Amino acid sequence: MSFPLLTATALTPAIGAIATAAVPAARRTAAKWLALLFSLATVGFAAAVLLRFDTGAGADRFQLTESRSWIEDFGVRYELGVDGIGAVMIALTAVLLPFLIGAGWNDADEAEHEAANRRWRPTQGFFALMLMVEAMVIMSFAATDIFLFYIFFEAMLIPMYFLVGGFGDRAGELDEEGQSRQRSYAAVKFLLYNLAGGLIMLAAVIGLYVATADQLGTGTFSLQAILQARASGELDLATGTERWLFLGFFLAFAVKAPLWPLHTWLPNAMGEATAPVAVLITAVVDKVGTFAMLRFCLGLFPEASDWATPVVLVLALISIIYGALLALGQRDMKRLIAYASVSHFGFIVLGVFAMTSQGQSGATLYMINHGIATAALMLVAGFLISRRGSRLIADYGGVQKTAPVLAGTFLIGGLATLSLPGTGPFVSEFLVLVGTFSRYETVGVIACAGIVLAALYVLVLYQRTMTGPVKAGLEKLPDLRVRELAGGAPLIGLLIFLGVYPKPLTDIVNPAVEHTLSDVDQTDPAPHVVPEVEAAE
Amino acid sequence: MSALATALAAETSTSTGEAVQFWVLGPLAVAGGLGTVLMRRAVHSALCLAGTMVILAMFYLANGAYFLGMVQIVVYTGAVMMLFLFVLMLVGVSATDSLKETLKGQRWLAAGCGLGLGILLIAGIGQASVGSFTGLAQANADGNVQGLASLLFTRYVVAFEVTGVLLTIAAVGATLLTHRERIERTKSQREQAAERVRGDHVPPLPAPGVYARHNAVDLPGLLPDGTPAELTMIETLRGRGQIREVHRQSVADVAALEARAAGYHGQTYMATAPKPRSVTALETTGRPDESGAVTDPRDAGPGTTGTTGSTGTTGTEDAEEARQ
Amino acid sequence: MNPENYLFLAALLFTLGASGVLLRRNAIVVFMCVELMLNASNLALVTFSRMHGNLDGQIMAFFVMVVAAAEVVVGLAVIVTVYRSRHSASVDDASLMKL
Amino acid sequence: MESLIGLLVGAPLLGAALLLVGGRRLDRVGHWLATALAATSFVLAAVLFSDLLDREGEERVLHEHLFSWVPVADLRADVAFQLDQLSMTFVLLITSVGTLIHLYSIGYMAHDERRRRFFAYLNLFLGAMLLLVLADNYLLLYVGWEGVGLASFLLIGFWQHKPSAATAAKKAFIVNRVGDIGLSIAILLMFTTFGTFAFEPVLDGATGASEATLTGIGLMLLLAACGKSAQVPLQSWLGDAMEGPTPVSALIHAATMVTAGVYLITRSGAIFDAAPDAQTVVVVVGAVTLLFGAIVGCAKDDIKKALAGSTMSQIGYMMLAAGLGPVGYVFAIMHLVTHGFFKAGLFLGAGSVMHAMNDEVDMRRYGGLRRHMPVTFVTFGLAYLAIIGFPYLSGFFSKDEIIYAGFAKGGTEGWILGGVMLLGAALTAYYMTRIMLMTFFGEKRWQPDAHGHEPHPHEAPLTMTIPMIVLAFGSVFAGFLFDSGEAFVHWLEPVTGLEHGDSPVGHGTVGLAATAVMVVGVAGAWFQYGRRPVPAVAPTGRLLTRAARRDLLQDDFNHAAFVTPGNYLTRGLVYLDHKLVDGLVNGTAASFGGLSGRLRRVQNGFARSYAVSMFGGAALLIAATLLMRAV
Repeated sequence: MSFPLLTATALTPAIGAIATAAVPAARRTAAKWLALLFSLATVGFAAAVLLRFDTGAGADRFQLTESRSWIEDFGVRYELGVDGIGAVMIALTAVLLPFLIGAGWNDADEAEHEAANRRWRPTQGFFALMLMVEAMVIMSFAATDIFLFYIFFEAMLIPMYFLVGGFGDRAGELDEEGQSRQRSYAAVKFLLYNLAGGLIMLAAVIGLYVATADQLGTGTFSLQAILQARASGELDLATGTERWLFLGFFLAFAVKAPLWPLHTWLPNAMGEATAPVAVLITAVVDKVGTFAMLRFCLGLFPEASDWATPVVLVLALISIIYGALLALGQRDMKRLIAYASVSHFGFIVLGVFAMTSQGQSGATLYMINHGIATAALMLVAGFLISRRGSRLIADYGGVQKTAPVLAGTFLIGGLATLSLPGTGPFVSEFLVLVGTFSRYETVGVIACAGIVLAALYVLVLYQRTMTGPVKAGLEKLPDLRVRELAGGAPLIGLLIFLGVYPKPLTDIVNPAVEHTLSDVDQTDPAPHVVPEVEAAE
Repeated sequence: MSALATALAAETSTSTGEAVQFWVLGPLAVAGGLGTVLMRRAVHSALCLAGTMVILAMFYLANGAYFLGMVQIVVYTGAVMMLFLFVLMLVGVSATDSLKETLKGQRWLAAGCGLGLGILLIAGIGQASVGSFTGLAQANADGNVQGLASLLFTRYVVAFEVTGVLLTIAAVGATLLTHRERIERTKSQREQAAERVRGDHVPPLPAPGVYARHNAVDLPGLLPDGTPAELTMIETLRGRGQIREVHRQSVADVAALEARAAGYHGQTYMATAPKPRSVTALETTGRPDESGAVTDPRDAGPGTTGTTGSTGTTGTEDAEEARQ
Repeated sequence: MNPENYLFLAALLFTLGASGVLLRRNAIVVFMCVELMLNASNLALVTFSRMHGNLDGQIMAFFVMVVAAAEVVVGLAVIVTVYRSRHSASVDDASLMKL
Repeated sequence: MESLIGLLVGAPLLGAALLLVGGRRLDRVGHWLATALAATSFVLAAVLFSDLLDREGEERVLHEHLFSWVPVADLRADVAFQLDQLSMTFVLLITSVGTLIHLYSIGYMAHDERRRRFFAYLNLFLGAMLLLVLADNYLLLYVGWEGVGLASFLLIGFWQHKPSAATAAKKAFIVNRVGDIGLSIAILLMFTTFGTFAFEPVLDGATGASEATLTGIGLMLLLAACGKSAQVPLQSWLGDAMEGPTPVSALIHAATMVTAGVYLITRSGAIFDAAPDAQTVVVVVGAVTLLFGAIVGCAKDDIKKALAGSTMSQIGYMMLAAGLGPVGYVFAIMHLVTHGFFKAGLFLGAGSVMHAMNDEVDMRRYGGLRRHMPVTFVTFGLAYLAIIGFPYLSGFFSKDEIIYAGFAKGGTEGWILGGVMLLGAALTAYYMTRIMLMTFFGEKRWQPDAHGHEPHPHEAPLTMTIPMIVLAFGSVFAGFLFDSGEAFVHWLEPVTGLEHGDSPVGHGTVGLAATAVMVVGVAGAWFQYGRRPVPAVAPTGRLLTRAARRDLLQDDFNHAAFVTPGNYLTRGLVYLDHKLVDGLVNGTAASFGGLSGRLRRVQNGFARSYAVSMFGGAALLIAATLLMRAV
């Protein structure tokens, strides 16, 4: 068996987490550097994954596969493998983490001050938890065994819970104990919401096992095995069963990738957490949800997905419009970004369930771009908040006068968020729209309204915070420090690159999308008029 | 006994004698049970229980369980119930606990459960009823005790040993539970003696009723000037406020007696001095809490009679309060 | 008369004891009621042994007695200690089982 | 040769990137660098132009395929350029005017400490605009489309510390976004209809699609055009856009960007030709805007806003022409180019006036400036004559052709259109003369400004005057050049096609009529502003005037129709989200909590009640066993 690349990719941050956690209390800086080091190492492995991934025609769907027996009795195997989508998602996770660590360099200090006893070392804890989340996310992107996936899908809640609940942002100091209560409230809400979804999924997972056991003789959790069985016709779930199982899976994923009306945990969590953690939530962890919809919901339950599509599309539409409108109504910067994310997740789900290659490639690209764009926006917002100590938009104004670079980065992040052509999100959003429109015209048209709303909330935010006369208390606002700029600039570069030349990504993603479509046995609708014919006449 | 054993050999129905016994004693047993449950004083219910147990012993005997019958009487009625009574003594016999229910709905629930349980049990027994029964004739052929023993030491020997262990543990546990740790060291004789000497009065306390018209514990002894002496009052009585007051008359008499005695000895006795003071002392009574200041008898001279008087009369005061 | 009546009597006594346990507050009385129940069961056992014509029932009853004895000893000790600590033998006063 | 196209687009973009990333160290050379790059692209454009001229009419098209952009399944979006006569015309206009305005800005922004950024944005705009006109597919065009939107956003809001500027910038971007919906939907429709959105297949295949679809596409494109070209109903942003520095108004909001809509319509001519209904709508929109802008222009006292109104009106002409189909395309573009020259000239003139008057924009505070700033006066005057269509100046040719084409529509429509345009011409003459008189004639009306500085008008520096002079030349001779031997028509014909509609009235008559109404308009203005002195404070005019001052209530309408309801909607939703959606969730949680709390009561700590449950359980068990045995 060749070198287990995926395991290595996932293991690196895990080891990093342990190492970081082991650093003695006094050596805080050492812990930070250690964490950064390991996250960079992970980037290396992720890059290796991308390079080793064969995009050529006829390359099999799941590559870099590893398979070891784990729990024989229940057919649970340690099966890893990535298709194009998984590969790019892993890359996204790995790439984002160093920036988050860099941006969160001093975020644990508050906790350090609060920490009464030296035994609990907040800094070490913070970075260790972050790395732990990364490891688990990568595992869930790589797992092709449903049970294995489920384990990490759920397990990543634990470190996330502590990250959200344990490390508020400096804005917390504004309203004293109310804040901390808010924070723990948000953390608990996050946990319960996702746990609830996860438990339903667990039921569905077991149900699937039983169903396979019924029809294949031996139950299995292996995605590939099930796909093959379905392809060969050995496995043909009864309509009712399939729909129930689908709902079980979908609900969990819909909570994770907040789909209206299951979105309410996201604003609280993102609002209370520190900026890097908020990015971790929306840019990395939530992506597991949409990713899983694409890989599991569609792959395992094609008929049910087809059956559920209308409802899902409507929900996605509502998310798009609703999230945008609520973002417009927020007074708190981070909550605004959170609701914007809700809107964007609406787009992603729309693309996934449009059942066209453009839609699904678009959705995948959207996951990537949205991750980066939100990261850029949120991190800069975090820098701003950490300077002023307030999250309220009303407390800002005229920042561009005192901190032009910060304002500029913020603007670019915002423009990317409103998917301006030339930045990555535009490509993905356009693809999603095309994919949707070519099958469901009205839906596509309504989704277009999201474009304007996005422009509205981003620009209103920018205008209120950055332009106009300088608000009192901001006269001395320092501009971006080198560390912060180093965190922001590459992201922006990446955004622009992906907007100008996304081909490398699409090349990796397209085959996977083709496979998914063939799983769902759907084909792209053909154009009404074929130009060649016209030319012939 | 052996006759009874043979009588037990009957197949479908027991002897009329036993029937009579059952129908006489059975209701009694039930009554005892009821008493146990319903008596307000724990002692009474204990007695009822004892009665029931004895009756049960009878039934054991009638059922051919001679050994158990005896054990029942000896161990249960003899030992266990006595234990109960002892504990009752410890806890306080006099306390009669009210049967008024404090927990909401507890009574109804209890009634429901009890009835349900009883009905179900009886129903169950009735359902499982078999007409005939094999007596213990051959089981008890060579004596009930022997039979038991042979079983006990063969088949049930392990359980038997275990119960032994259990009993031991129980004994130890009981002692542990009831054992009270004493915190301070016991005083040696020498220390007690030292205390005595270093204490207030070397001689034994004066008996009450010195110079009293009638020697009764509830009358304080009088000092030569007629004022009541603190030390002669018994703490308990004072605490209960049962010290009787010394009548003025008697105080005056004592004074006169003293004066006469002094005159007889050819000494001048300023007897006039104490009288009014003592009188005033008797009228102007201090509050009980002031009486707490117990003065030293050795310097209970004319100088301090005021205080002593006040204390003396305090007792009377308390007595009056007690009477009201 | 059929020895079953003993069983009915036993049931009756058992029920009485049970309701006593439920109704009385005085720990000692409760304890006595427990004893009553035990005795009822003993009676039943003895009767069974007679009906089936072997002594195992009696053995059982015997063990019950022993255990009951042990239980009484310990239980009473407990009661005494509880009484020492909180000057009451009422089972309701020892209601610290809830938080 | 093709590779030059890439450079052409790339140069300004490179400049923008350099200036933005370069930081302070480029502050001193930044503006020159930007201007140089703009000039470079102009030179490249000229080279390409000469190259095209060497070819035959039909071969005058270059294709440059840079790289495949978003290939997904059968969706092929490439970064590829197409340079034909139409785009060439635009490229020349953009680069030339752009370069001039770069030059002008050097002087105009001399005292602004953020000048480097300004030039970066200008370059960015130039690049985006070139991308727009050079794209060979609608998606890439969309990129340029939004790019210019962004540049205009940045430049309008360049003085961000002014809340009014920031708001105006936001407004412009949002309104344009509304238009962009149209463009994106049009692109989506194209993809679903033709399976591609490259110009050639779409336009060739257009006739194959159903008319309904084409009408849909056409209307969506029109929506986009309305947004970008400030046509009714999406015109409201242009007036506010004047918050930006004057060169911006000249370059973006007069000469180039706002004409992108016309380019889009003309480019998509094939679609519109196949969808007459859409064409009609275009014509109507054009006609309405034409009058709308003119009326607004008549009432404004702010010189830039008056010019903005004029811009709207002129673009209305172009739209109308473009809506007329092959009859009008050529002249739409022709008018677009001439307008580019003279309107830029006018704005630059206005800029230099403001420059001289401490950024005073109220024309009632001007007056008699012709003595103080002769160059400005002359150039501005020439541009003025051009726009009002003074015979044999550029405006004359282009506008008259459009009016003629309008008549050529034939029937009552023809008469209506012609009439409307003549009326527009009269109004144009009126408001332009008004501006002219109020600014340069009469006695001086200026007072010390807020800081008490008495403005002492002076002629602008050379960097500012040279562009004005060049543009003046353009506005004088462009029309003549174009018209001589119908050079322009022949040049564009291969792309846009051309029909000579037969109109009830001949060319000459139209020319005479136009001149006549022009004279009327001038006279009207003269009687009102030339003869009697201009009041320093605007008199509360008639209802129409007041409405026109408020941009014919367009903002009030938008506010009432969209903004206020939107605000209520968002507030309501926020409340609902908190109370209803979140409330449901928390409600479930709370109910569980309550339930468990109630269950906790069972555990009351009383041994006896536990005993009850015990016995109850025992009873149940016995009952169960009995039942089991019973059944």
